[in-house]
Amino acid sequence: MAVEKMALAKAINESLRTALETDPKVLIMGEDVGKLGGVFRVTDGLQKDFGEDRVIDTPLAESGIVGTAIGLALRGYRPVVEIQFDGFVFPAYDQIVTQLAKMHARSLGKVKLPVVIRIPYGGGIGAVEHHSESPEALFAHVAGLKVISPSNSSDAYWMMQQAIQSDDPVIFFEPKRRYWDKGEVDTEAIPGQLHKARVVRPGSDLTLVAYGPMVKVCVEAAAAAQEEGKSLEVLDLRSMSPIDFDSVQTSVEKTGRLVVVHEAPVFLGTGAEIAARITERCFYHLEAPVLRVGGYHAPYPPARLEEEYLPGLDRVLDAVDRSLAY
Amino acid sequence: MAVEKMALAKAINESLRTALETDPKVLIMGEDVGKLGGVFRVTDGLQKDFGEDRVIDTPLAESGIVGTAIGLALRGYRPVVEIQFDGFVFPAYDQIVTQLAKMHARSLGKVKLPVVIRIPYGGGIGAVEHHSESPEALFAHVAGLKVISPSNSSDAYWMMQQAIQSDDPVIFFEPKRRYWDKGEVDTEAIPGQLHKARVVRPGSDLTLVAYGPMVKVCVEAAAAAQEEGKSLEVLDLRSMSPIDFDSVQTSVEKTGRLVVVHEAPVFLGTGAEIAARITERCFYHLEAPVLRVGGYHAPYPPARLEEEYLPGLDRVLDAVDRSLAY
Amino acid sequence: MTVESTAARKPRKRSTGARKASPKASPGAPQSEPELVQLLTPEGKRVGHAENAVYDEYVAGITPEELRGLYRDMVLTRRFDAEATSLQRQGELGLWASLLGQEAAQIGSGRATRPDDYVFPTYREHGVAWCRGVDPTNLLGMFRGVNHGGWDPNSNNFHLYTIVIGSQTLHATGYAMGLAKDGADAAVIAYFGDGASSQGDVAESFTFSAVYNAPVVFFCQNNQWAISEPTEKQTRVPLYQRAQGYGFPGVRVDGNDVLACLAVTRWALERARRGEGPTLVEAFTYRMGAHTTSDDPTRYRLDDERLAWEAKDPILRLRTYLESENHADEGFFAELEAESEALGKRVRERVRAMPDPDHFAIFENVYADGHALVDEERAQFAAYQASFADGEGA
Amino acid sequence: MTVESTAARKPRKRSTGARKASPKASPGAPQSEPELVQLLTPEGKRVGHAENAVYDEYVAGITPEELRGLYRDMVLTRRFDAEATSLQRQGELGLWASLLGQEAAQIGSGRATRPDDYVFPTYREHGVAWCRGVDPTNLLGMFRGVNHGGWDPNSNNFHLYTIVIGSQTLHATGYAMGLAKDGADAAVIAYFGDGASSQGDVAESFTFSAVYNAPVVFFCQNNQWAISEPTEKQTRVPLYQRAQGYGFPGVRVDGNDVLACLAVTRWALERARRGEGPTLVEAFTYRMGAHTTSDDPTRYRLDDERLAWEAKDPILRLRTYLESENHADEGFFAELEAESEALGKRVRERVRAMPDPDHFAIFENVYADGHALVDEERAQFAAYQASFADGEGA
Ligand SMILES: Cc1ncc(C[n+]2csc(CCOP(=O)(O)OP(=O)(O)O)c2C)c(N)n1
Ligand SMILES: Cc1ncc(C[n+]2csc(CCOP(=O)(O)OP(=O)(O)O)c2C)c(N)n1
Ligand SMILES: [Mg+2]
Ligand SMILES: [Mg+2]
Repeated sequence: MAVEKMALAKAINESLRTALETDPKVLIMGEDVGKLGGVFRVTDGLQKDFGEDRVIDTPLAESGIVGTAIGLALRGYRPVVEIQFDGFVFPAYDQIVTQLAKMHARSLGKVKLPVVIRIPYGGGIGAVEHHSESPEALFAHVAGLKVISPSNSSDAYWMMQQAIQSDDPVIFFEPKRRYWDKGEVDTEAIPGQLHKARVVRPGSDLTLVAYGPMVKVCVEAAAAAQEEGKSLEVLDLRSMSPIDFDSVQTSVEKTGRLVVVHEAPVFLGTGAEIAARITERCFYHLEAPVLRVGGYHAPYPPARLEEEYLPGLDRVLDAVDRSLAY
Repeated sequence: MAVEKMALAKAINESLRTALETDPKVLIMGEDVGKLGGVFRVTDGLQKDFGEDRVIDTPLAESGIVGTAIGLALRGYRPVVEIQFDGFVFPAYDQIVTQLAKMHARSLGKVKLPVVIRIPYGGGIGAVEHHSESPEALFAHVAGLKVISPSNSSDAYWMMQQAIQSDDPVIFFEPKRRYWDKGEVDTEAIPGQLHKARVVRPGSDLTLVAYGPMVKVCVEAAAAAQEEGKSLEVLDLRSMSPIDFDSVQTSVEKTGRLVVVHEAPVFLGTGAEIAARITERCFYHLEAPVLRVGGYHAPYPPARLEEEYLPGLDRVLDAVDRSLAY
Repeated sequence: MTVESTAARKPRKRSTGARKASPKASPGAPQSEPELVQLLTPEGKRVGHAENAVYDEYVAGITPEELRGLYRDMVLTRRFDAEATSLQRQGELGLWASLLGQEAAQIGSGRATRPDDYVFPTYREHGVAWCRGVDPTNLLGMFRGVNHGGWDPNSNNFHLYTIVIGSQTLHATGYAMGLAKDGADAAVIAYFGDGASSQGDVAESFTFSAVYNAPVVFFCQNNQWAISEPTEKQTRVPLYQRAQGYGFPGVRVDGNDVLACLAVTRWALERARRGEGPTLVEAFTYRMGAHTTSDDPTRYRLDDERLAWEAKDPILRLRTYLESENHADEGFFAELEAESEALGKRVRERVRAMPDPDHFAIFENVYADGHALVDEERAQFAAYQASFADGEGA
Repeated sequence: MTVESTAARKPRKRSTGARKASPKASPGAPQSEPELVQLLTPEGKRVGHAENAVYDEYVAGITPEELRGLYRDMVLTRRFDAEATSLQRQGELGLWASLLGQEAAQIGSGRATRPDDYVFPTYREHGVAWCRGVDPTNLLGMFRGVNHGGWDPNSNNFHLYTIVIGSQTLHATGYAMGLAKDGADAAVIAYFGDGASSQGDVAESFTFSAVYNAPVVFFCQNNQWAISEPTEKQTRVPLYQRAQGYGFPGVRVDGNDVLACLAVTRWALERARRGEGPTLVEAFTYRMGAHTTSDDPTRYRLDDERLAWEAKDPILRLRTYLESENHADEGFFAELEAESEALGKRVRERVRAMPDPDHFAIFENVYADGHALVDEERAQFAAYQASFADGEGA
């Protein structure tokens, strides 16, 4: 019974349930996480089973949610905080950046803040403004935070387990348009390292690096390229802070070409750092500059334009072609 | 009388004064900007001369300052907002990112928000926590904002003039440890383009790109390198959004080598974007990977460690040597 | 020197888990709530002028025609709203946030504004937009996903909808500070919800407006729910009391009584225009529908509650009054029904005809003065798009 | 149903420019201010027990020894503070934020806490730290620039200093929510200033603490200035009134009266421990020195004001009382003077002996569980450092 097929959202739900069961200090906090089970039902049923004392509907104030979660962590709790949508994390940004990220260092290690902040992110669901953004770079740039994102149900389950067990604050980005994608979860497996990238599909001509919602797109692109005789290796980065540069390097030393794909704007997105660092590490291996596919330097557009805005199969393959043309 | 030698802080003061004189819609807002003239005296004397109606001491609430500035801009005013120190901009981050940056696009161009946000930034002044940070990448990543920083008195004067005249929101980073550096200001000059980089010192062996407080360090490094027979070209970027990649490209096509220097953490700092993009543009010209010198992935350290943390002459020259060794 | 709050006296168990589980028996039962300004009872009877003299005078001279106008506004707003809900079900809109039940709060307050006043809405003020003369079909663009705001705020002094909860209250305050600087004879009204009252931005807008004595009315529609959370998750005392701690008056008005909403808002706007600064108006009402079309209220509240509030329906109430006073005849109601149908038809047609935006709109209006990176990316995008055309052409 | 604030009645000109220019004639003149809880007059006379019966009972049984203890605390705190100021002038510290004038507010409230209570300070609570048993020299590290917080918060239940204004009030509220969950017989006290009262975070902490009925006391030291801004730039009504709008009590206490501060804080902490939720205490006091050693108050306030407040000096006041009641003799004062000198000496010595941190401290404690990038950068840093050693060695 340890292996079950479940949607990504359900895998997080199960992971939270496991955490609530095994550690009485774990709390769930956020807007509408209780009776409603969150707008995506990720916390469905948890308040019913663990009570209002552990699954807490909060006032509508994100700074307050994160700020009180910090206080609860200081008291020995392990709060898992939900931000309802990516665009609504900004009222909490000050608490996250100036307090949550820095308090461990400020205290010379005396204080630990095991707080997980769950943020459904990314587009592709036809939503209104502020509901489709990918702000991960704004967190990864800040020391003191760990930033991760699962791309599938198994990772969703296990990375959440590991995030909750971590003594560091973790920003947990959930690929909202993959919430309903099903995958196998082995709840008795021995999980890998939290911040290690994974080769999703091996290949030899070019490396595609992605995370969260874009892993699926890249796997599809690799399949399409295969038909044209191009062998693409797809890496699921899983962690944006720290980034597993070693795994990317290993792949690029083999393929000589790298394309990084994310939904977030390209300009100063995580792809910029990957390009800069991998170019430094693999200067003599690269046969083409690292190319990036991502969002434009523009606000996330209205839903009827998001297909053009988001990196899809064609844009990824276009970059692959451009890279291979060098 | 148009040319005068003045400190960088004084140049901003004069520029604000000129703006207040020439445009009745210009307002100065912030904590302690009135009688005190700001903690760095940048607004010294302005309230006395233009009154409390135009130079406004605000409540201690950064979100409120930026949020009401947006409202005043909607009413036709041109507020110039002071954030007292870099680390205190975060309570206003939500208003800046979700409102100030996006309202023009949201209104399909109907609404313009000519708001300037002045932020003294960077370290080197021996201050306590939150008073020495360089968060420019967190703004440059966000579409809808323009992000600039002067390195000298003349630019301070003119870039402020241009920022206030711009119909876009501008984040104006002031290199606080250069406030007292003097330079000539010609208040009747014809200013160059706001977002254009400037060659501060021509050279042929390697390009150094910097902005704000690091320009001086790079010029000193270039002088030191000259003595060893190395000819470094120093570019003052001046604008972090947009970045004048054309000028950087021109220089790198000539020198074949690039080192980017900023105080902000290297990881996902503006240097990452410059490295990624210039590598793409100059793939066949680069004789070494773009190297970056900047802050570490750690909170800005206590004052007694900042000399180790901040990029100085030696660290710049070390990177130059590493680049030239390729 | 001690301010004891009445509600704070009774000790509660200090655990969050001990708080009373919702759904509440009847969260809006008037008997358990503080008094509110009411000029029309739920049964459609006019409350004696003396009881609320301060506010009553603001509607003392109201004519039957004006009353019919308010009724018409509410009916047409509700019809528009229902049409939008059904357009969402038909897939023409991605989402809709219905104002069902809040017509009186919105029409009463909206009609209290003058053309020169400026309105800062949330995302639910379709009735206020109507009063401001914004073409209702323009409201639908953002819910259809063709834009993020489809009207010119300055054409009707009606700002764009703001989705980030609470942030518009600061814009409103800043705008009001500007009005004061200009010596304008106008005021600002900022809408927000009971949930929004918890946001730091709303508190900061109270502080700024009080300190600068800005001519702004904070109009809180307490519809008793913030998605699934009842108001007791936001505050333990009535929201209108919040104002006192910031040094300006707070009033609770019956949000289902259009006359009272009109009167109280006129009073508050007048105060503002006279230079007496901000006011908080809490319109006590009820969200009769789901939070949005994406929401499923059966998960968190009992149907009983909605039923109890149907008896207080704002439209029914005014109709009873109009009829009992003979202020409107059969013809009026029949004509309005026809107008209503026509509105529905027009909305349907206009929405279906709404074109998708041009792809290049992604790059439009990011900056007013242009930006090199946007230009570069636009050109790359164009080349990329053209590469397909080439392919097809070949 | 209408809450009119007394202060809001008088219309003001609606322009920000029309506000009265500071320096104010006498911002803290008691006659123009609301009543405050006072148990010792500025002249050192005990106020009759009946006047403030509710609070008085919390210090009713206070012994002469305890009174001398409070006096000692204040004197030593002031001495420590003066020493730090002079160490800054000597270049031993980069900055100092003096508490001069606020000793009674801090010692009174600090001594009201029990060991199990938890304290969240700003950056100026040196007197509270003293009461909590934190070695005062540990406070100096961050001002010297050797660390950002030099003590273990859990050793004395005294959190680190927080510089981002207001943010600690939310940490305090969260901690208090945790206490409640644990059923602990303890409470939290959160310090903040008059300026901080404007921050959204402080408002959100009021909301959270009220909704969860958290056992927290908000202790606002209204020292009448936020750097150069007088309190009227933050609020137009007395700050203690803020609490009412959130549904919990607010009290103003004479912040220069150590007895009143002790009594009111004990009362508020007791309420919290009994499960009666949050309280706001506004200690009305005065910042007699500069904001910090970097500040120049002559630019924005008149010396007269400070002089007026010197007459209300908290230490003098208690001394007069002790002497008039014969609770302390010459010997006591002489001994204290010697202790004071010894403290000053110890502080000087300890600070001067404080070593600079190791360079590698930059990379320490960034993460609890480690981080690959930090490891990589640490290694690069080590190699870079070593390259100089090599050079020298060559
Ligand atoms: C800052 C922010 N957080 C969360 C949300 C998601 N959200 C949208 S509406 C809503 C509830 C708002 O409740 P209320 O203020 O009472 O207004 P109502 O919807 O009842 O009109 C929430 C939580 C948001 N839009 N903005
Ligand atoms: C968010 C933030 N903004 C600005 C500052 C700069 N600053 C430090 S102290 C201070 C004034 C604080 O006044 P108050 O709250 O009254 O406390 P006091 O210093 O009087 O004790 C300001 C503006 C800061 N530390 N944090
Ligand atoms: Mg609501
Ligand atoms: Mg103060």
